[in-house]
Amino acid sequence: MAEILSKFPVLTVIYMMPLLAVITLLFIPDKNHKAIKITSLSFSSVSFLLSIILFLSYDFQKGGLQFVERYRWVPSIGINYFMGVNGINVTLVLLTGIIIVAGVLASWGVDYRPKEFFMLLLTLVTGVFGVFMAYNLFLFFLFYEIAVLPMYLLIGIWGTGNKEYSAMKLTLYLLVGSAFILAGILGLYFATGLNTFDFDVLEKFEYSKQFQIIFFPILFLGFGVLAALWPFHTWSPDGHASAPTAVSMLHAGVLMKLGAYGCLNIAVYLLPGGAKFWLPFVALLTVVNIVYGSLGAFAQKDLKYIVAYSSVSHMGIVLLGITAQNSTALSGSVFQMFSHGVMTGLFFGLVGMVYGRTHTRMINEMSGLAKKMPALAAFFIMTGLCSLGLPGLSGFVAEILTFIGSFKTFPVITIICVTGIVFTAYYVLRALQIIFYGKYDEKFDHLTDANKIEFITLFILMFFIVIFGMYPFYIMKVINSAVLPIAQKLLMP
Amino acid sequence: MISLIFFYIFAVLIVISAIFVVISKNIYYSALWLALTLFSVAGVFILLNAYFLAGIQVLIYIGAVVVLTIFVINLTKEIEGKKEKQHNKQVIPALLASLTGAVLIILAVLKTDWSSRIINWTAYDETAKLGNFLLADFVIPFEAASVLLLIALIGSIAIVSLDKENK
Amino acid sequence: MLTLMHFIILSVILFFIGIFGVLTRRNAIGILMSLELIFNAININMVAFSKFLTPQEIYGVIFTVFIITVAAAESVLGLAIILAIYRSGQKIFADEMNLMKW
Amino acid sequence: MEKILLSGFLLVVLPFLAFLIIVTFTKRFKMLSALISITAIFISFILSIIILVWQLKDPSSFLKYDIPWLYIGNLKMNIGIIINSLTAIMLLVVTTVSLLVQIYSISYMKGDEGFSKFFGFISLFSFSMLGIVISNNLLQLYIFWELVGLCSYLLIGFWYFKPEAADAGKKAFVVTRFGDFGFLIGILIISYLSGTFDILEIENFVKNGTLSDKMLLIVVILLFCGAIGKSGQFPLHVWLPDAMEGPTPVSALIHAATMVAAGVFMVARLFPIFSASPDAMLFIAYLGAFTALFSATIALTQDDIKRVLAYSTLSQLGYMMLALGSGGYVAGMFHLYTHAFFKALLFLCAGSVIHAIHSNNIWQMGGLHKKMPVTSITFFIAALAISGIYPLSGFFSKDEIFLSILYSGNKLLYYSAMFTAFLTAFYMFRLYFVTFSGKPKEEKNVHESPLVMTVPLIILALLSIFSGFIGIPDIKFSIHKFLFIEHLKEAHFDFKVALTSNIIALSGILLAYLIYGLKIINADNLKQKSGIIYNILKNKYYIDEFYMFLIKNIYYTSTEAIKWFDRHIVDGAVNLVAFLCRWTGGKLKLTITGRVQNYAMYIVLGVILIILAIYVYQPDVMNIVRR
Repeated sequence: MAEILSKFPVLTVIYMMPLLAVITLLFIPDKNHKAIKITSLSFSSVSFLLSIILFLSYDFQKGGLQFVERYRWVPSIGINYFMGVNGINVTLVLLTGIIIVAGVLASWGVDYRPKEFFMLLLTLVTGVFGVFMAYNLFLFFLFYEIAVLPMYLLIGIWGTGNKEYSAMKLTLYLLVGSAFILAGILGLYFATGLNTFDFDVLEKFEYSKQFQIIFFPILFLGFGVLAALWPFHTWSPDGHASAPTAVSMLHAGVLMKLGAYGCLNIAVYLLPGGAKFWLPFVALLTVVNIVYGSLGAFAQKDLKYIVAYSSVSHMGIVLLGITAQNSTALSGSVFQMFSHGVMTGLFFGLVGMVYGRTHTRMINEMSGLAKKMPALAAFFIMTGLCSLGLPGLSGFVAEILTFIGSFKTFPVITIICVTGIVFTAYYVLRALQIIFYGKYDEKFDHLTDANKIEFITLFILMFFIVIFGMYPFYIMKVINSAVLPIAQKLLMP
Repeated sequence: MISLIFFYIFAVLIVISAIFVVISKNIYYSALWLALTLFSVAGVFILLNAYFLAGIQVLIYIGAVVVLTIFVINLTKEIEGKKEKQHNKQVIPALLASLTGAVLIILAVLKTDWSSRIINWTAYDETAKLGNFLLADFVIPFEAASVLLLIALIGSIAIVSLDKENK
Repeated sequence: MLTLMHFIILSVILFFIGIFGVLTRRNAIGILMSLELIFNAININMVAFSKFLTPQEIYGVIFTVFIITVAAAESVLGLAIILAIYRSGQKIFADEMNLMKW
Repeated sequence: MEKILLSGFLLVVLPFLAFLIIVTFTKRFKMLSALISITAIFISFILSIIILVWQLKDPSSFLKYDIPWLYIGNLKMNIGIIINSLTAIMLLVVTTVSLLVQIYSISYMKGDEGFSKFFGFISLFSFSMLGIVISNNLLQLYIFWELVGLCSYLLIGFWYFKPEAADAGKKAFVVTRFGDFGFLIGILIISYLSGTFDILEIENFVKNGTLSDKMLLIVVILLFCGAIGKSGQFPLHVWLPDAMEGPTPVSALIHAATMVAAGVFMVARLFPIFSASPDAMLFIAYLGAFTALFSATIALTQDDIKRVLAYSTLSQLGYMMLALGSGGYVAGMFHLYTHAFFKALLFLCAGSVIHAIHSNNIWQMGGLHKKMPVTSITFFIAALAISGIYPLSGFFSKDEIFLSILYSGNKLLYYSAMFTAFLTAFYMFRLYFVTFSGKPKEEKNVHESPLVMTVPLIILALLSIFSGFIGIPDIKFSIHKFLFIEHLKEAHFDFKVALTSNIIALSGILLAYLIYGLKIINADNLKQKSGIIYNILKNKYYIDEFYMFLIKNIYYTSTEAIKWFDRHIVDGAVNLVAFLCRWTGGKLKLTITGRVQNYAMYIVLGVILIILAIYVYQPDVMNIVRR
């Protein structure tokens, strides 16, 4: 399999598929909703299947960049078409594949301008795929911007509630982040003086200590905004709450990972000296992320806000893993990216489905829903359990690895962070109890359980949570192969 | 020496008439003062041995621009009551700004040492040379200028006459 | 002895008188006339520099010819526009033409 | 050898398969689901007997097998099994009780719409519990530890439409989570220090003594936190009584016989680590003794039959902890083993009664002995066993506990344990007399439960009577020999202790008989006389109220404060920036007056500023011309 793939530009195909879908959609009449949806689904399914194949055929024994595609593009300023994947990338590409298929399925009910909706959604996904594959920083930034901008329209047009405000807030936040990133990338470009944006060249260059200390926070903060690093997280609850279901899924599931990925694979990887200097301070922020996020989630009444704050808390674990600077914690962190991606995808999908039925997201207005929708309740409970780190589901593996790793570096901080788990249990169970348990209200008589498409959506996502929770051996090997070089770089004096 | 005297005469004329152009209450007088200014500038050109320029200065500026201006003044005369103020509220800031600017630049000019760049020159009439240049080296800009004039001509007619149709 | 300095100072003074006019005249035609003053100041400058610094070349003079040409075209168009505005809105004072504001 | 390992593996996996099959396929076929579940656990039961028989041949040997689960660098996490004497006996207890409870449930849960789901969950629970028992490393222990917590949560909240049940489930999960928090940190620390999760390797590491006493104390106490949560020791005991909202078989299986004993089992499993720190052991002993006494006093006043039993469970768990803390490794495990049978029996009897009466309140019962003879007799046996009357099983295990306390030389603990024994006998027989003796309270059509329910009762009653005999010293299959650990000095039978404990228990029974059986002493008078004390006991020392107070005032307030902070400070800062931009824009737009001459003015001023700037900062600029 790997041999066939190596002759065939699989990475380009994966990220071009959504783009092709966008082009195909242009030729489909607006009113033919079904055709629009089926086209989007089929193209994204191809990406999804290819990403699974890619994941399975990645050779973790060999490690490093594989499936490399490298062509000259604008050689005079060092911009090249340089795509490749390492263990982290294949995991995140897989995540993106999962989420986009689930996202398209979850937006099956979109009836307002579906053509534009799916076009924007798929454009966004193209960007995300691209970011996870690009190994030329210019290309990286290009895809990054493609991924960030459609969000504004998606939330502003198809959102609910205070959507204009949220969309604007989110976009401005993310653009401030990308301004920092651009500054950082240019800094790297000029610091080397090698006239190239290629990652492998930049990675080998030895930056001076002072340069690293100045530029690391710039890059890290730029990506940190997207990863909801405290105190730059407030775009996320508002944005998630206003966004339509699929957008929330993609956003929390994939876009936030983009930030974490950048923090790890760009900022830390390229500037380990700066990382060693700054990460202890960042660790303090991640404590706030974790504990504050889970406490904040408790006080919320809106289901989407609860999930959004839980995302803040879980992204804190990702960042904590990055700050811990050893291979165990970094692996845990990357796995948490994957696990949290699928899990929040599931969460937002479920919230969307419940909202689509009850037309309210206020938890106080719901009760006893398990009676009417047992399947949704079961999925919701499982997702909640994954969120609170129940063994057997992927969240546990990710969290425990992160904690084991970070305990070596920051014992006290880790202990504080572990309390976050207790708080998480409390708010998750409380929300579940209020919504699904308790007295059944007769006003919910007309509600139905999940239909087939919803069931498939949920099943796809749940499958990955369970399978990787039960047997993380393979995926951890893949991740670890990519994490080791970073950890080694951090170990060097 | 004589040229110096002539220069001062023209300079004083230019400055005084220019001042009247900008401060005169009646726009009609302004136009006439403008004519005098332009005429004096032509004189300055003669002092600089630019005879051809002096000629077209008189022909174009006084003969065309000023006359045109006076026509337009006449066309818009109806609402121009004499009681209307002719200057807006920013007279004092404008005066200060102009004075400061003038003083600053003059100081700069005085401070600059031009002597090293000055080349002694003998007076000669360069009209013939100018003609050659315009029709040889600068023929494209020259033709472009003529096209520009044509466009301006058509444009101004269009602006004014389209406006008429609307009425 | 007539020096470059004389001409430059003259042109500076003329220029700033023109600026003053542009800034203060309410009548649009007056502004246009002040603009002509500015042009003339530039012209003097051009010719003087040309004559004193590069006497063998006549580029300064040629540029002046073009400036005069363009200035003529400009004043024609300007006057046409003023006339058009005057006809449509009975306005001749520049501070009354303030539609293009916040 | 391999067959034993394989059977150990199968034994754990089978209930899980049953769970999967029930949840995915046979949800609609109630009886089939029950059958699958029971078959699975029955095979497990047989396998556990096989294992036990094998283990009896050579009690000190053990088998171990690892499957790689997650390797990161030198961090190795395995899923593995270990079979030794401790696991063998525990496997037998779990499978037996689980099997009997499941059979009992067929009748008890009949007609419930979640019948299949119930059996699915029970199977999942059996899987998780067996997983704890058979774990050979701390991480796996923690994984299954959490899974049993989950099952407990699901089963307590089984009747989720009852708000109390839903609340109780949440409470159980969150409270035990607090304990698990300490447990997890303990695991993190010890594995960080020793570099492994494997229990045997950690034991060796601790034995080598590289760990400072203080560090060891911290680790042990943290690990013990897990047991505090799961086994309902003092500060975290609040969830167990509430957990009685679940179906009674669940209470019997999970909240009496097996899961709550997991904490005790864990301490026993890690006994070499725990016993390395005498201070920690003393702490455990005191906490156990306190919990035992404390919950026994609460049990005196409760009206709900299941709650009385729940507090009694807490008390007995305290005993086990006390035994382990005093170094009585065998005593603690022995009591766990006997307690599993008689406490399961008590709960199932209570379930039988509740099934008949449809109420939990003991004052609505009475005179049931005639109508439900089997239930009554088995309950009586169990009550005698728990009181520690010779020759029932409770006597042997309790005696063992007293001996080990006495042997450790702590008189205070000994007396408190004796007093608790008195209280135990008293409240158990209070329960018995109120429920089964006297006159029937209501003319209800009450009759004995069906055979499916009574057979498990009888089997458990037999076990309650005879299972203690393995505690007789010096017989061939004595538990002392079986659970032998080196360097552990065992106490020897002391006739005086046995006599004292029996007299004390009998006096407790007598007192109960006087008050509730013969009604010679008026119970209401006692209530009034004891006044405040009665109220405190009745309200469980107001501990729930105290916790609620803390949660409401500290937790809720802090979450609200954070919400406010997030809205107004963090977000406020962002919105402030936005506001400043808009405000300055609003002011600056006023300069766009629409008047050309204003703009010209700005330009001129700008030019002048530039000229001035050149004057100030670069006065030499004029010299450039010269050059």
